[in-house]
Amino acid sequence: MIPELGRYAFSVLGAWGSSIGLVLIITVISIYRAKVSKAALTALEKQHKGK
Amino acid sequence: MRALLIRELRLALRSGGGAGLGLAFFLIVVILVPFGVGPDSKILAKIAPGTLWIGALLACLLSLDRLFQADSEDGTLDILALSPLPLELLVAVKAFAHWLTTGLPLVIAAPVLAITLSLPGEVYFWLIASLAAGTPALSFIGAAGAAITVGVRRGGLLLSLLVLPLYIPTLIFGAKTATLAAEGGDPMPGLMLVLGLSLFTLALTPFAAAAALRSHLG
Amino acid sequence: MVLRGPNGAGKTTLLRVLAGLIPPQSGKVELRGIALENRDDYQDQITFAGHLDAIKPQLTVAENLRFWADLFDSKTFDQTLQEFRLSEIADRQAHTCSAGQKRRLGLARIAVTARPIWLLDEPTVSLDTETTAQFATLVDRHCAKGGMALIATHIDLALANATELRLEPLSAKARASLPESDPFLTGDWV
Amino acid sequence: MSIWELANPVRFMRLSGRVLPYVSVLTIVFLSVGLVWGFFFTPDDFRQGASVKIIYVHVPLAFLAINIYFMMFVTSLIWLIRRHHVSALAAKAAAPIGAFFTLAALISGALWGSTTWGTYWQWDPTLTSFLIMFIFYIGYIALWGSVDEPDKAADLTSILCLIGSVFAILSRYAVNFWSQGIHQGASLSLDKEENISNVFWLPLVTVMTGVFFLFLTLLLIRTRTEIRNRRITALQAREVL
Repeated sequence: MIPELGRYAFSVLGAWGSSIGLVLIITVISIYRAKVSKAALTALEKQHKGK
Repeated sequence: MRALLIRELRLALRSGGGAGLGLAFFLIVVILVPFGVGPDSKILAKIAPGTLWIGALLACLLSLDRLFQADSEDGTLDILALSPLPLELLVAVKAFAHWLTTGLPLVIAAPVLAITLSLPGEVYFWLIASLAAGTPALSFIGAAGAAITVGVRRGGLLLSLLVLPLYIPTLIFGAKTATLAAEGGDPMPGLMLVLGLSLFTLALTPFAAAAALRSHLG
Repeated sequence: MVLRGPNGAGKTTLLRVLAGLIPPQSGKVELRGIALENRDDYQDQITFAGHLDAIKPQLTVAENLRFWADLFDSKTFDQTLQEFRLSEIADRQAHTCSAGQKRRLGLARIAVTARPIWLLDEPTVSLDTETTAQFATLVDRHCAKGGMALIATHIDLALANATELRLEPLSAKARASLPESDPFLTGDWV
Repeated sequence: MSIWELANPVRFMRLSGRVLPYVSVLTIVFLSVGLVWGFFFTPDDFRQGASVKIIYVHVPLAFLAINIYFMMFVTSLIWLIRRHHVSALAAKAAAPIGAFFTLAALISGALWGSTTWGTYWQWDPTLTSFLIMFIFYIGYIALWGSVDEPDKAADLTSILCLIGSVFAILSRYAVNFWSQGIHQGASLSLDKEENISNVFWLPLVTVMTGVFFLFLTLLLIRTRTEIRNRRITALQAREVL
């Protein structure tokens, strides 16, 4: 079941780990920035409606 | 058109112009290399073409950020844009003047510096030919980069970041021409490629630069 | 014609639009029947001077003016040099000139292009009262010869027969009644 | 509906908001299936051994990295010609994704190279081209960050993107002229039998589809953020007046 990586363990795990890690970082950044801007915009729209 | 060329040359040659500065910078860069690599003349001869090309490239970059910046700061750019000549042509003239005051002196100085790097005798011709054919491309590509970064925050730094990758093809073809000659290969195809690249940038980049400048005016 | 109005009213913007440096957001610009889009013919009629003098300090006064004269295909270089009393400082480098002299050189550039319509943005900045008066005479003379000048200014120039156009910044109410052109403000967002 | 209707920010927000959940689900499904399949249920290559597993992350990311640049080229062109704001913002939104994918492709490629070529880095045309592309991405992002007026920034970055594309192609030829490569050609042509067998091909295509949907998801999220930020600045500007 668990693949036998042998002497390639470092490079295979490293490549998978770094790739998935980088992809996760950009995903988290994107979602975080979306959250921030959405919250800011909602607050601003509400303020406008209130006037 | 001639008026602009004359003015650009005058400005570069008067005090505070970039012409002498670029040349001095080229000198320093090339002289630093043996200090870093060691005085072994065999190694120096091998890396001489690349060193001279990279030196030329950096020296060219040095004076680029003033190409449009000065004109933008004192309002000249507005008036130039309204002159009867098309902006594309004016950009081309300015880039050509930049080559005359920066690129051409480097081409002339390169063989003298090549002596210090013990470049083999038969390579001189090809090195000068490749520099003469390739440095116009550096000025014209640089003009597009300079036009994009006029008045931009940290424009000078950004200019290097944007322009240096664009220099890669010119550097490769140019340095390879001289290297091929040094290794006894046929350097002609390399030289033709440098020349082709120069003509290509000559035709293409003024349009990009003019478009960028127009965007800055608005 | 004199453009007056507080900061932010849009004097500079209007001049730059008329000069063809900024495309108009809406509406049309036309000069004596020639549309702004017809660039070459349109720009043959106008000359523009912004806040800045477009003077290169390393060049002499004559070299500065000569360049603009050549670029705009002008034949009146010598005449202009005299008219603006620049002959005696013609060989001085521009950075040694006083602010007033520089401004005179900047205005000489406008005259040397020999275009009928002048678009001037704050032309009297850093001029003393005497030079300002001289400048006013100059504009009057240009207009008397059938020319036209559109001048944005803060001070009263005392021109002979000027019409004044006042620009006011839009009030919030007037702005709200305008059709919104920004696509990020139009439409149903919520 | 014409595609140009998406150029209107409001319509784009509405439609992208509706599409986003589906695309995210597709991303998760394809990526988890493909990655698990590729890692646990594929055989070793008879020559490369287990190191062949790197293909499942390296190739999809590299493939997307190039195509994101191409997408930016197209959207930049659309902005310059038709001046649709969403198009320019999509290019802006795509650049960081492209930069991260390129970096991931470079790192995974270096680790793969260390096993098959015995070295982390070779000045090979393909590797060099990717490095140049990475620098382009960085410059492009930096330029967006340095210009305050949004329309001007869109103009300048679009022009840069077009010049960059031309020179990227030139660089590609130049590096071929400069050095003979050791990198294998792209093994993803349609006549797949000739290149790699089904056991590797199918999981690879699954991951690739997943990465494509991931890009789409991120692109939508980021473009929506950019549009929102533009609206925030527009509203604030109106308030000041």
